[in-house]
Amino acid sequence: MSVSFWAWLVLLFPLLGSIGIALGYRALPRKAAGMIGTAAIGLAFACGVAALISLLGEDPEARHHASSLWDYASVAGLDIKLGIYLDQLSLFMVLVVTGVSTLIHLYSYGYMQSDEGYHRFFSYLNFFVFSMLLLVLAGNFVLLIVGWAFVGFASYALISFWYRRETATRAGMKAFVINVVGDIGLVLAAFLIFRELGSFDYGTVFAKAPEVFSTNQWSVTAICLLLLVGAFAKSAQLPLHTWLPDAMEGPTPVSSLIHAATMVTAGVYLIARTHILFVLAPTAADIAAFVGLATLLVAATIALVMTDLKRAIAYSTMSQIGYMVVGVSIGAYSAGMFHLMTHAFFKALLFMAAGSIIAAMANEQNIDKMSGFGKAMRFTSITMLCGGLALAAFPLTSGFFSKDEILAYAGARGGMYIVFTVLGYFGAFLTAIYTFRLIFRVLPGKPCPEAQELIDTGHVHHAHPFNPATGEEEDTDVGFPGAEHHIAEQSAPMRVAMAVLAFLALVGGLIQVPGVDDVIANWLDPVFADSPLTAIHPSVEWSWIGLGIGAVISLAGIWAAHWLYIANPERPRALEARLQGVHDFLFRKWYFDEAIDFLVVRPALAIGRFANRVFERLVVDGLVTGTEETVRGTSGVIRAVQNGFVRSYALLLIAGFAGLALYFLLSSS
Amino acid sequence: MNITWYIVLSSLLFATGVLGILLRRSPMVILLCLELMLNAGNLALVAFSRMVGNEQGQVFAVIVMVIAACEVVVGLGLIVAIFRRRLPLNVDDLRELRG
Amino acid sequence: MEAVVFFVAAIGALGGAIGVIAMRNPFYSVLALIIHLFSLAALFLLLTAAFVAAAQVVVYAGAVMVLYVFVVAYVGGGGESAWEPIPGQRLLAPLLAIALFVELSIAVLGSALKALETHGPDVNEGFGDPAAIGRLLLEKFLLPFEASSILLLLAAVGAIVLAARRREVEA
Amino acid sequence: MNFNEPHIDYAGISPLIALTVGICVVLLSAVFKPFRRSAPLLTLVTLGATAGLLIWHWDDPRNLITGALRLDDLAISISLIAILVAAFCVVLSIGERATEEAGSGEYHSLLLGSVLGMVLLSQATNLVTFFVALETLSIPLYILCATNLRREGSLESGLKYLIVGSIGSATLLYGMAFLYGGTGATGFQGIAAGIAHNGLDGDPLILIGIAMAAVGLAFKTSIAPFHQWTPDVYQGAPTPITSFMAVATKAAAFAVFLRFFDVALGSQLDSWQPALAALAAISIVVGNVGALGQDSLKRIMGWSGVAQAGYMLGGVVVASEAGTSSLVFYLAAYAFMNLAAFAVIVARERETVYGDDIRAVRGLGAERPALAWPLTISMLALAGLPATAGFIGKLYLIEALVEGDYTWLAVFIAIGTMISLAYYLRIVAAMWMRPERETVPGGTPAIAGASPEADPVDPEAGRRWYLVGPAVLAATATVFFGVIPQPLVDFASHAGAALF
Amino acid sequence: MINVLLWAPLAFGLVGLFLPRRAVGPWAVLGALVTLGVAVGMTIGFNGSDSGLQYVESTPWISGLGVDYSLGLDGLNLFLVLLTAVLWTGGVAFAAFRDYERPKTFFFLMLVAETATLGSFLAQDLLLFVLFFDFMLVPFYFLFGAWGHDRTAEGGMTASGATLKMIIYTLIGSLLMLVAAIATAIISADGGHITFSIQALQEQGIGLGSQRWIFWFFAAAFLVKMPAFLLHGWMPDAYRAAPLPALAVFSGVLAKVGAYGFLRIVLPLFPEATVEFQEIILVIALASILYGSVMAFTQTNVRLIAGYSSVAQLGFITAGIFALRADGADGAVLQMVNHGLVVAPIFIIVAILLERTGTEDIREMGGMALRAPVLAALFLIVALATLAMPGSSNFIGEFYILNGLFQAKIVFAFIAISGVAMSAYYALRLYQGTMHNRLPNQQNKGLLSREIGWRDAVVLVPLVLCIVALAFYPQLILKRTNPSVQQTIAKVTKGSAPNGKLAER
Repeated sequence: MSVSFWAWLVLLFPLLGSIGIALGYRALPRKAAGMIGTAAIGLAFACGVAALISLLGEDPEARHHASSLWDYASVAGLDIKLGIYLDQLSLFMVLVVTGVSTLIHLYSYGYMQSDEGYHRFFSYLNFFVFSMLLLVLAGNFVLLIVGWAFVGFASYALISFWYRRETATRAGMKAFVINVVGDIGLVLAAFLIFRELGSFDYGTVFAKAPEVFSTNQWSVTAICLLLLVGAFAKSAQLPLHTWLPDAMEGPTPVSSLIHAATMVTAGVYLIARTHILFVLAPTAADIAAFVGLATLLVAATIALVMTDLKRAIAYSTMSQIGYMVVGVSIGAYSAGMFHLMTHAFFKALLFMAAGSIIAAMANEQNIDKMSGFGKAMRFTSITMLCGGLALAAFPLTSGFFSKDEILAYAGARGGMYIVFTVLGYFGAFLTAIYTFRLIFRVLPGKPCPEAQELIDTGHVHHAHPFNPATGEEEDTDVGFPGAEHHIAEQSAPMRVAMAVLAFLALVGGLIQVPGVDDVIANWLDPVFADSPLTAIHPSVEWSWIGLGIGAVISLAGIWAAHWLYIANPERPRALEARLQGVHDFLFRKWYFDEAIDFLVVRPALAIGRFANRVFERLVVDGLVTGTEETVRGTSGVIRAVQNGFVRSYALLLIAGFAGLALYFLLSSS
Repeated sequence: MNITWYIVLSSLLFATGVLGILLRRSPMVILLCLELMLNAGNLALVAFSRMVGNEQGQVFAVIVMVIAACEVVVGLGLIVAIFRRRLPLNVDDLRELRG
Repeated sequence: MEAVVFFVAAIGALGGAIGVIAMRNPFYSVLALIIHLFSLAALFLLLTAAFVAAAQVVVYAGAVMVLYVFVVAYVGGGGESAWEPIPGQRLLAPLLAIALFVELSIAVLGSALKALETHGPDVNEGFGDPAAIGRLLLEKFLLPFEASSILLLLAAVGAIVLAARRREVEA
Repeated sequence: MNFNEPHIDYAGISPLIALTVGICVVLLSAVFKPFRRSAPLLTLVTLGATAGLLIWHWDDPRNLITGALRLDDLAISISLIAILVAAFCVVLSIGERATEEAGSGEYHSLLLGSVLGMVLLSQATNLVTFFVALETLSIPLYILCATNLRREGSLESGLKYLIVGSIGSATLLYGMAFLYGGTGATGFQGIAAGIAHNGLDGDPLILIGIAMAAVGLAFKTSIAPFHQWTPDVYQGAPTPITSFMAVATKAAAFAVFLRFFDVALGSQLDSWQPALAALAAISIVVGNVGALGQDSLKRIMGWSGVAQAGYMLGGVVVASEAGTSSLVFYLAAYAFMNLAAFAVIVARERETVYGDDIRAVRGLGAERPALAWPLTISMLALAGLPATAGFIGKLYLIEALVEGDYTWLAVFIAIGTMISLAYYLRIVAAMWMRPERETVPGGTPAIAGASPEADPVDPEAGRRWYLVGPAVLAATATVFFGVIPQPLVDFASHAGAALF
Repeated sequence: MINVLLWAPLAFGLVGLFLPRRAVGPWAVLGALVTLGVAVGMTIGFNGSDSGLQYVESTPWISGLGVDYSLGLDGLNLFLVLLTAVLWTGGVAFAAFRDYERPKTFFFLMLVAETATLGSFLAQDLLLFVLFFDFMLVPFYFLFGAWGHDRTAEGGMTASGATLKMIIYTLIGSLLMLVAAIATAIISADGGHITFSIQALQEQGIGLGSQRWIFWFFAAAFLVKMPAFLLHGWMPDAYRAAPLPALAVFSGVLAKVGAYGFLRIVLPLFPEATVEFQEIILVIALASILYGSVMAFTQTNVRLIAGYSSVAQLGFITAGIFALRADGADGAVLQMVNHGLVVAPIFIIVAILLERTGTEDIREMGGMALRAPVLAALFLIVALATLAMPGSSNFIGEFYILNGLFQAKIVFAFIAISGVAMSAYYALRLYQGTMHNRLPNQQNKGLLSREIGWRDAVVLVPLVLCIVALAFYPQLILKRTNPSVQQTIAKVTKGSAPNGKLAER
């Protein structure tokens, strides 16, 4: 079995799963649907592993395979085949995606058990995985764009999964449109690439690029910037990030899968995939890096004040992706991918835990209303703690190693890149604070009514469902997030999924410990070999010094959080009161939504209204009515002349005669 | 006398006939004015036939007389018919058809 | 001598014409026309068109005018009101008439045709006498001649259709 | 006193003889009681015979009676069109009030007389013949227009037509006088020769003559600004007569228009071409715009007639073989389209209280498909939509115009056609679609329709064979020649070849 | 073969007039199916690598005027013909399952319209093309006017008024085009034998001076038909009046005839003028894209959302053609088919929704998906295709178009692509507004939401399947289209030089 064969299978299973479930939405019983969905992904993962094995059998330099099924649309010089490209990088992504997805499917199998839209959910979820895999396996830019857009659509469909919820549908629309903006960036990039290199195919493009482009040539810079538009839109980097928090309207597994583990990291993958171009366009790379940095800090600050559990985690996601973007942009490719992987583990985990709690809270997401779940939900809180520690880069957890590797590389590269190290650590500090702010708010303390009920009766509180955002009554016909949903404690599949992830979150980092082992780096390096930046290596000592600093910072952060939220709980209120302005600024998410609304949405609608009310009426119809009026006017005149008096007819006749005669006289020689 | 004189005279008569048609309202008078116009034509024909020295013009004139007679007959017939219908003998009042 | 006759006849013709359009009462108009016709006949004679002149007198001033007189007598020639219902007619009509006259005159005077300035060629005896006309009518203009006879027939039929007492049509 | 009798080619004038005899016979049929009802039949026979005799001479042109006439394919084709229309008119006249009023015999003999005029006119090659023929054509029409003596409108139209018409012919006569004076000849050839001989190229005398001749003919073909009689007379006259006038008169007048201007005045092309082009453009605009918002179907047809005349004049303007052929083709097509329309109008006029008001055809599509389809086809054809003879006709005309470097006139035709859609389709819409604006529920009779003198309503009229038949026939022909135009094209190109 | 294709619908229509009311609907469907069968057969038998005409049929029609009855298929019209056959089958079938007043006439006109449309695609004689082009309007005039809806209540026009407006509007162009066509033939014949055969005219060519005005006469006709920005005045009223099955085929196919005309006639016959006026047309196209999109997301009447979106789509297509590059034109042709395939189902779905909700106002709809998941799914696919979702064939179409534009006139491409973003918004808005959210009034939530019956399914599902199939293999069309397109474009880019004798007239 060739490698590409497995790769095609990887694509095939999720697609089949999706279609199968969709078509069988009446025939299949719930459980069957869930199982098929999970199984499909599981098989995909298996095939991924198979591909890995057969790839390991090959010489590291030759571990890339292109394969295509048929000409998708290749005439007039556009070489667009239905082709895939498999190498270490894409396989790495495949494994991460399929692996995490399998677990999340498992989780959803339990979590969504009672949801009306069960089949739809799994069909969508499978479709998403298929799209994500298509994205990472695509062998040319067009197919990349296809996958890119498909995941966008999948995320739209899942965000507005509960489509009777205005908030959900609006959020979905927002996500979709912003993602389309990203797609357009990619499309234009593709055009420009075609203009310069005459091909869309990865192989050709990456081979030709170094010969054709000189460093920082405008065209290659333009290409990279356009690619970045796509990447930022997908990976929720400034300023195209506003859709991600709203995306939390979707069911929690969705947030966990798409908006934490996989889709949002597509941007990182894209930059890594096209690193050759970025090497040729350092300016663009630096821009990317700085945007990443900015996102990292901004998101972290916002996460500090969010009271909505899931949204807080969402901002943390943005911030973490910021780290990855920084990583892959400045040249720490493997580090970036490493962080991508670990982040997938612990962030998915955190969401699962959050989902479990939110389920128990009957869809209440405000952390101010939560407390004491430590007692109420042992398992959930333990796993949540694991995730939190990893996120806060607690020493020896996965996040600890991956994040510090990026920062260490930045330091090693030196120059202005020191900035990334410094601010990166600052970000880490914030991360630790907001992570444990959440944990300390939710887990310890006197149980809130729901938690209490859980403790007393072991039975979940059933509130009458309502949408916290709008307060309107929920429409349970199409499935509804809340009391009915299962919580980890009570659903074996969910426990399994979370346990596995918790384990990975804790120990996942150990596969790449400076000086000890370098699995990922070794695996990926051949891909990035052509980039001069890979030459830079932080020395083992420096790496460990960095790790030391990291450890200190994370502990400091956790301590700060403890001091604020456990030791003297009234202090945050006081702070808020003292720094009212700052707090509002952060709480309003730096007014990004307002800005975009003011700059883009309103003008567009205004134009539309103008076109509709004024232009259409005056100009377009005016064209018609104007002519009509003139004609009618003339007709009026003619009919007035036709007055019935035979003598005036005679008059006109004679007048015509006189006129004609005059003409002839004039024309006479 | 130059032929020109005759022609000018005839055109004067023609114009007079036109004027009459344009100004008079009694259908009978209008018919008379039509006669005037035709006669102007006849005068021109005869004059020209003298000028070119062949009688074709004169023959034409004779035939025109016949035709004029026919027009008169029909015209008068119409007038009688209109009169029978108790309609006013005034072309200005016959304007049911217009617009 | 000829000039005198011409001018007298011309004035007669013109006067008659003006009389036709000026007279309030159709009856007088008819009389004016008769004057006009006689003057024309005179002019025809001057133009050596004896037959035409004769026809003019006999057919026109005779038969046709009599018909006129009968009809006028039958329908009663009431004068017409001075009120002009059509705006501008009073103004435009004369202007147009004059314009027409001017244009026609220009055409004649401006013509390069020399013959217009002449009295016409000398013509042999019997130019325009009944014999000549008759020959033309029966040779060159046979068809128009026959056709006009049919036309007369049709006109007669028409007159009957229009003026004859209606026999009450059934249905 | 020697009299050399002119050579008379009796074969050549046999159509004329047939017609003349027919006139007399029909007239006499009125006198003898037993034959009174047979007038229409006799008329049809006469027309048939004439047509036969004409077709007999198809394709062998000859001069008749000392150059008074020229019997060529142009003449024949035009005459045939006229005869066809006349025949339709006879059929449509069955049960028409006017025939009773005038007396069937008289009515039909007058009709034949007019046809005789047309046949003569289409052959005339001599000023005198020309004038006589024109009057032979017109005078019966003056009478026929007035034959519905009960109706004021009819008399009014007769008088109006007579007065304005006589002005027209007087003008024409005066123009002829000038041309005769300038050239000393009455024959068309002779005139052409005379102009050349006397070196009168562009001489005012000749040109004014042309101007007056143009006025006279433009009047007959109802070209603006000499058109004003058209709507009134069309509306006032008995509808069958209107249908006859609308096409036959135009046809004959255009025939002589072509012959006179191309044969006699061909040398003056440069001076009259632009003038006629201008007239054509004016009438296209005036006719189409005037027809907008009219409520009387016959009036609409009148106005549209003005516009159509404008289109056709284009065929004269270019003064080419193509132009002539296209004109003849268009006339033929126009005959079919118009007849279909008028047949339906007659039917509805007798069937409803609305007379010829557009309300008379409302809902026709559902009520009387057999009438609705012909009218629809005719309207679409008049509007020049494809798959009808009208389209091919326009195509032919435009092609001739463009060839003759009168593309701008072609564009005018296009624009005019566009305007015309507004009123043609209004009729179609009335038949097939919900009324544009809510109508006052029936009863309120139309102006023209049912004044006290209204004709009695015949609720069966919409089913009478002699009304439905012609409508369907004409409509079929319209479509047929729209799809298979070749025969008609050959017919027309023969006519065109006659002059050039 | 090709004659059968062309005349089969008309024949069936005529026969249908003499069938009992009940039978006429199925009969019409049969007619459409037969036509479709023939079309499919010819597509299969089509030699994709050949750039020339195939199945050529040519006999003199009006020899006197040099008009031939000549038909032919090549890459440019092959799939448009197929599209026509497909959509008509759908439209007729959809109508056949409902009862229309005066069904005989209705279906007769529908089938006449099909013949006319096929004719304008197949015609290889300039005049024959013009003839069919004009004639297409006639049946639709009746369909819209007699079976349409009066909108006087909403301050709109009556059906007859709207359709009159439409026909006059569109005939302005058509009649000018008639003049232009004749002029083309005569000028290029230059005194010689007049022919209207497009092929022959291509070889002869005409002088630039004449090309200039003739170009605009043709452009006028085509731009109105599309309709393009500023010439779309007839569209809103007509679309609101039209009966939906007729509208489905109308906006699915007829709009394309305009674009097709550019490819078939304007580019090869007037190459110099084309190059000269490229920018102007491109500007019009851009205006259409932007304006159409903006209007589309402010409309509330679903018909108009679809209508204005077509304006935008046709803008894209025009832009693709006037990129004057093979890829742009390829994309344009592909996009014509795609757009036809998506817009027709939209209108059918609108009709279905209308039956369920009794309104066409998007603000009064919603929540349809609840009880009608299948309908929702179908609509979703269609909507995604409409917004040119990557992975759909529409995306490939737009991708080719925009790539062509990008390589030819980069600035235009950047402006044009903004239309893509807007299309995403209005298409989703259309979908969500009808399918998602709650019904405006809570109590009857979901009551109106009914699953589509098998009748509608048999109409809708095949159409959607076509969309899906093309999504997997757009090459199917591109491959067969490309040769002819290459040829056409070559004529422009090389520019068939006017042989000197044909100076300005």
